[in-house]
Amino acid sequence: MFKKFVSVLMGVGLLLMMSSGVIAAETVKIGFLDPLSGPFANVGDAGYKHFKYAADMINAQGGDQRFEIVPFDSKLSVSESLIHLKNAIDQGIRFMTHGTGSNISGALIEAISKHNERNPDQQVLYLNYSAVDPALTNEGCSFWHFRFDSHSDMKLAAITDYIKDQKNIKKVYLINQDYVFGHAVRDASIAMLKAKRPDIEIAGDTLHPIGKVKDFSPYIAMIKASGADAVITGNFGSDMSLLVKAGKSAGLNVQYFTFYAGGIGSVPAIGEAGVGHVKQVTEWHNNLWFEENKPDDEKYFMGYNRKYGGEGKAPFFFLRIRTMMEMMDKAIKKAGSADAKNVAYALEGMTHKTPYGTVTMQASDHQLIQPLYISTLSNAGTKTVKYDVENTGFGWKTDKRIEADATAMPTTCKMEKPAR
Amino acid sequence: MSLPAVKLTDVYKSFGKSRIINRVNLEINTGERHAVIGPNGAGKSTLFNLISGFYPVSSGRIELKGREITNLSSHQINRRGLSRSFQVTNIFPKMSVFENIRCALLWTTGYRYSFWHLCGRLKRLNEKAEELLEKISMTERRHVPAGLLAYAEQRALEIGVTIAGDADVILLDEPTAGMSRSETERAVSLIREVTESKTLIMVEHDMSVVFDLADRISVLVYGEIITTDSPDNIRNNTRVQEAYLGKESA
Amino acid sequence: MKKKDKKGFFMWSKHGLWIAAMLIVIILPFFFRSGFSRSMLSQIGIAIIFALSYNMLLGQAGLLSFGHAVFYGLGGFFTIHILNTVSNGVITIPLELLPLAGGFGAVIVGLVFGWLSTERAGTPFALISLGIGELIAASSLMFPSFFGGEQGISGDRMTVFALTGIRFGKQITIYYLIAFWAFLSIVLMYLLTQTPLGRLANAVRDNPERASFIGYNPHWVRTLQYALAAFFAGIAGGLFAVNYEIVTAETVGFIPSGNVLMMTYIGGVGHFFGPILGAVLVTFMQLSLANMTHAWLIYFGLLFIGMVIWAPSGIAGIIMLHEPVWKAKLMKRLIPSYALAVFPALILFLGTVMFIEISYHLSLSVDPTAPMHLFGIHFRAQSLFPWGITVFLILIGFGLLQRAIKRVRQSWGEVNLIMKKESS
Amino acid sequence: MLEYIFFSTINSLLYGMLLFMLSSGLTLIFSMMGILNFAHASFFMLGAYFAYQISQFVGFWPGLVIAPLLVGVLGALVERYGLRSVHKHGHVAELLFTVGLAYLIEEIVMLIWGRNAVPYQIPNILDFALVNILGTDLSAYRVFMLVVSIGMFIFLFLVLTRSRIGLIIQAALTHPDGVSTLGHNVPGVFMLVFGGGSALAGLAGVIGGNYLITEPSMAAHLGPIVFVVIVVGGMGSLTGAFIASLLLGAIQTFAVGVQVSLSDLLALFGLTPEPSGLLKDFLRIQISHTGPILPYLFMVLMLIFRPKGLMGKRET
Repeated sequence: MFKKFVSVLMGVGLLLMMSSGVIAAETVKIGFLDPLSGPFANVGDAGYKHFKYAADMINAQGGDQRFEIVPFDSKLSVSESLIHLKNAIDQGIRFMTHGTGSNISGALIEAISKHNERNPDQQVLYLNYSAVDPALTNEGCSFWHFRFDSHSDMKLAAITDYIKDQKNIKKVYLINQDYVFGHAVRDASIAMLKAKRPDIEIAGDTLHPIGKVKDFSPYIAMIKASGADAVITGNFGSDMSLLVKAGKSAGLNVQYFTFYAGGIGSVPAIGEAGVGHVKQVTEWHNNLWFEENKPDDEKYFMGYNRKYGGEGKAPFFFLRIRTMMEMMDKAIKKAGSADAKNVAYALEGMTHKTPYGTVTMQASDHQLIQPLYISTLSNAGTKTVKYDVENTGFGWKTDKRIEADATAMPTTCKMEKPAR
Repeated sequence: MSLPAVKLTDVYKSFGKSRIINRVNLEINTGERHAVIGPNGAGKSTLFNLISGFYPVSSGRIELKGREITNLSSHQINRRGLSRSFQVTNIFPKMSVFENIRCALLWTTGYRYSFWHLCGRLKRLNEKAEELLEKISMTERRHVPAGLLAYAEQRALEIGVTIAGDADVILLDEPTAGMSRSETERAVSLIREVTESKTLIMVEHDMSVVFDLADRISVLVYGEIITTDSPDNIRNNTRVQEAYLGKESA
Repeated sequence: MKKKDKKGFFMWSKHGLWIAAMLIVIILPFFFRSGFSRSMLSQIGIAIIFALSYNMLLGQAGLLSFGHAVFYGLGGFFTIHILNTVSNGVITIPLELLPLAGGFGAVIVGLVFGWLSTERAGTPFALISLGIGELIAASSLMFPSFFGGEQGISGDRMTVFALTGIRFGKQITIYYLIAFWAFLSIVLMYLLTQTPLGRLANAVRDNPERASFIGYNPHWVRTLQYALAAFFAGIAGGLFAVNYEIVTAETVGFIPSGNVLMMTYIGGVGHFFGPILGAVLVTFMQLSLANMTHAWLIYFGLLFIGMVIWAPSGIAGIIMLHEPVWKAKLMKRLIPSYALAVFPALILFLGTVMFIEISYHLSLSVDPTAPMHLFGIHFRAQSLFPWGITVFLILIGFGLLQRAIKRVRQSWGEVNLIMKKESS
Repeated sequence: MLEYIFFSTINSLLYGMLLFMLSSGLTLIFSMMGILNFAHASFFMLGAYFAYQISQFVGFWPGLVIAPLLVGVLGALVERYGLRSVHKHGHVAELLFTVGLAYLIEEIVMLIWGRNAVPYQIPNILDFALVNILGTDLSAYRVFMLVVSIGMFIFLFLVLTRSRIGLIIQAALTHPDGVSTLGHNVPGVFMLVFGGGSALAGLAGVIGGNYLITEPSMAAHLGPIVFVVIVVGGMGSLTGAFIASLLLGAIQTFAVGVQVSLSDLLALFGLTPEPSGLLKDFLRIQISHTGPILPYLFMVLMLIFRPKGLMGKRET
């Protein structure tokens, strides 16, 4: 008898799990999948706010097409991300965007390709705003994937283009995290430096475990001993901040060429240690509007900072999200419907005017071509460096602009395209 | 005469600086009931722990039925036919009485580490367990978790668990400690019954039990065996009286 | 019940629970038709196997492991590699049996790690498992040819032939495959508890010293139990691989190891079915609660700590506490006091939820200035009024609950007294 | 090369001392109470956050004293109202309680201070290069960290050998069951030790938080490594923990410089195999890549072959 009671109880427990089905409105829903809880929630949180703001701005223009951003918490877990992909599809969402975690982006491309093949009536598009593994638009490319960020090889090409003209750089040290992205940065750095500045010596080449090093002093000691005057690193998060801080503490005088020094939360962590030393490659920073005299952009991002940025504590960062949303708006209008396949064809080859020039979505590999900037962390509040980041007193100052065309790279992508 | 059941040669044990067992030589004959007596702290339990492999010896040699078992681990010694009980009751408290007995039978009935037999289906095993329960008169209490038994019942179960594996050398460490007179009497007759045709070595404080059960007695004082003899001779041995019995009676 | 009836319903009375569970598993997808809920059910099935295998260590052998996901993940990797080998036509194994590859792979690794780590139980074992977990997690990124680096290894289950002839494309087909394996694994793991090894695992957990004096080497008992637990964890991992068609390094990491510990503990380690409840609840919370509130980690943490402090025997323990009362037909004496406790508990719960949600809204939400809505009510988090209500609810709820608990204790006392009288 | 060795020695000493500050409290707690405190690194994190908050109001120096005290009080409260009530359910429950606590502390820290790193900076007065040796700066703050940690070591040593409570703690370290028979207030001693141990972790957080990064995941990053220290050092031995900390600091620091892989080693013998797959990965790994995971390997081997640890008085 009692056992029966237990089984009934278990049954009731299972029945409680009602799925939440939201009725689809006329608006276009974009599923946003990134970590929204746990240690990396700050990254996902920032992305989500940018998308919300971009949607707000488009909706405020009052067209008949409206956007709604539906957040899903990936928790940086592949399996949960895939479940949430199903969840999103259930809710009638046909556009998914995601940025954090190359493991998830790879899995999403696979899963969406399989899904679209197995369920031609519910095809889904994957809009990638931040995952920079070159493979995604090369050997691993897919018709259903569009990338709005320049991939790591493109960014590295920008960095090496800059280094090419810096005659005082003689020795370069490579320090990267020991995983796929770190390896990619390392290999590409060696190849590109050799091609562009054969006289530069690779003074050292170190891979370290990702996220495990607490004290970078021993690595700094090696950089110091090698006599390098520049460091190229694909490190992000604490692996990058700790590297720069340890360098400062040992009085290491080098330039750091980084991908993620401007990432959310990084400048406060680096602090003064990075001023004049740390360079980043991005498509935007918050003094660009002044340097290129685009007051409209200032209005745009200051509006964000007021609404979502906590008065600059978590400021605007992703110009590409604005670009992506505006291009999506155009593409859906062009396609005449929010059908994934038609929108994908509409996006292919599309050009778009951003405040800083024209960008193009390449049809061959679905990679966005946009201008990139090399900038240096500097003391803010001066004449040229107007704004600081995250209320730190430090801001970015452009060293060089690399035109969109110059960032384009050859692709190995062989895309299978469905019939129109 | 056949080989001794247990033979200790120059067994020595120290913990750090303190010597607990000091060059003990002892032969226990097959089939005899042997008691080890001595004042508190003489090292009786340590001696048991050495023989049963609970502690390694510092030096010396221990043989079981002619084969060396020095510093083998407990389960290896047990598999060679030596089983023991503990001074403080040592059973499986969360299991029922029946389960306790059945677990103790598993190794020698040959099921060993099997994970492809279901205990409930093993007829021979369950019958043996029933028999043993009968023997220690605990059939009635079979479903009770062992930890909830009364003290005397736990001691009886402990003896049951100890003899279940059919070892031919049995070590009992103070089997009647803490029992009332009537409980002791019952325990003694149980011990007598279950150790029939086996070798029994026991540590015991209750002299009436010792003189009742033992064929021979060894006296352990400060880690040394001062004498081994028949109960009558021990009773009359003046050295023993001085070292031990005298103190006890005084 | 009459005796005749009993005999007629022999199958039901003995296996009723199993049959009922099987029926529930079969009909569930007809109630949950969305892709999300079916995916969740599949994940729950995997989690159940994983949690039960973990309880073979923690509950049955007293081994607290911080690295059980090593076998879950390795099982997944073995399976996905075999799946890809099958896809390439090198060997032929039907898709339905692929999880076994994970199981057998894991059991081999399990024997080695088991032998190395189980000489002593308790803290040394826990620490070794932590160390092994860290080592495997760290090396997962160092050996990209096996673990696939950050991208993981992916495969396509549609390219593998199926024994049953079913095309395993849709989630529902995979659900039934997982359900089949989960059911089989549950039955097998249950039967394992009844075998000599299963009994000895309990014996060694409670009293390793005594176990060695009945002829058993505790080290071996633990090793075998550990390897068998690894086997089932490997099966769970294999199902993971078949379900998601991708396995990444995160599956061997600390997060799934911690998750399975929490599932098992919240469900209850002392009863066989406890981890099942825990797996269902925790997986549900992780997937659904996370959609409702981004503060879910706090709720989850509070639930876990609450269980450790007040209900260390888990949900299963709480349920089984009532078994004798139910049998003695005395539940009606407890229910009134429970009913009395529900109300203040609800108030306290409401207050706590409000407190957490408001703080969360102010501190970490997307737009703290926006009005927030909770339970259908809209208000401004900045004003003092909702805070006042929150504090009021918590205080009132807490106060009333104290009194209600006193009542519950009282009725428990009465019930125990009656049961004692009846038994003697 | 000479400068490299010199600075690596300084680095390993510094890292080792930081580890020791973190683990000394844990060793006391673990040896006396048998609790594997997973929340210990969380107290380290709280130390850093408290110090940051205090430095916002009154500057760094008061924080150096106040923050560890606050953390200590918090630790004592956790022992009194949390652990003590879980104690009756056994060690597993105690351990899981601390796991849950670590989890909760991280969430609460995020709730109060946000998800990003807080700008907890080195005080200006110490932010300069003290000396320049062989071309490399030695910053004043690192010297200061070294001084504080050595000071703490001496203080701890004096408390344990000279004070009455220290003697009781020492007795309890070697014979945890024996203390209650001496008639001391055991729960009180436990609370004190737990609070004191937490305060030591808090102090490490105060001086380590700005040197490293004060962020919500800092506890999770440092969590497991402190267990390595207490295992390697040995149960109940502060000296062991001290040696183990320095040893681990040295291993991690010096391994970084050894860029030798197995294939390099084989090449020495004229062997240049060109394997593929797993073996290739294996041969490719350089010692320098393994630095941060060596401690875990060390811990596992230690537990298997020498469970007492380096200086342990009894088994873990």
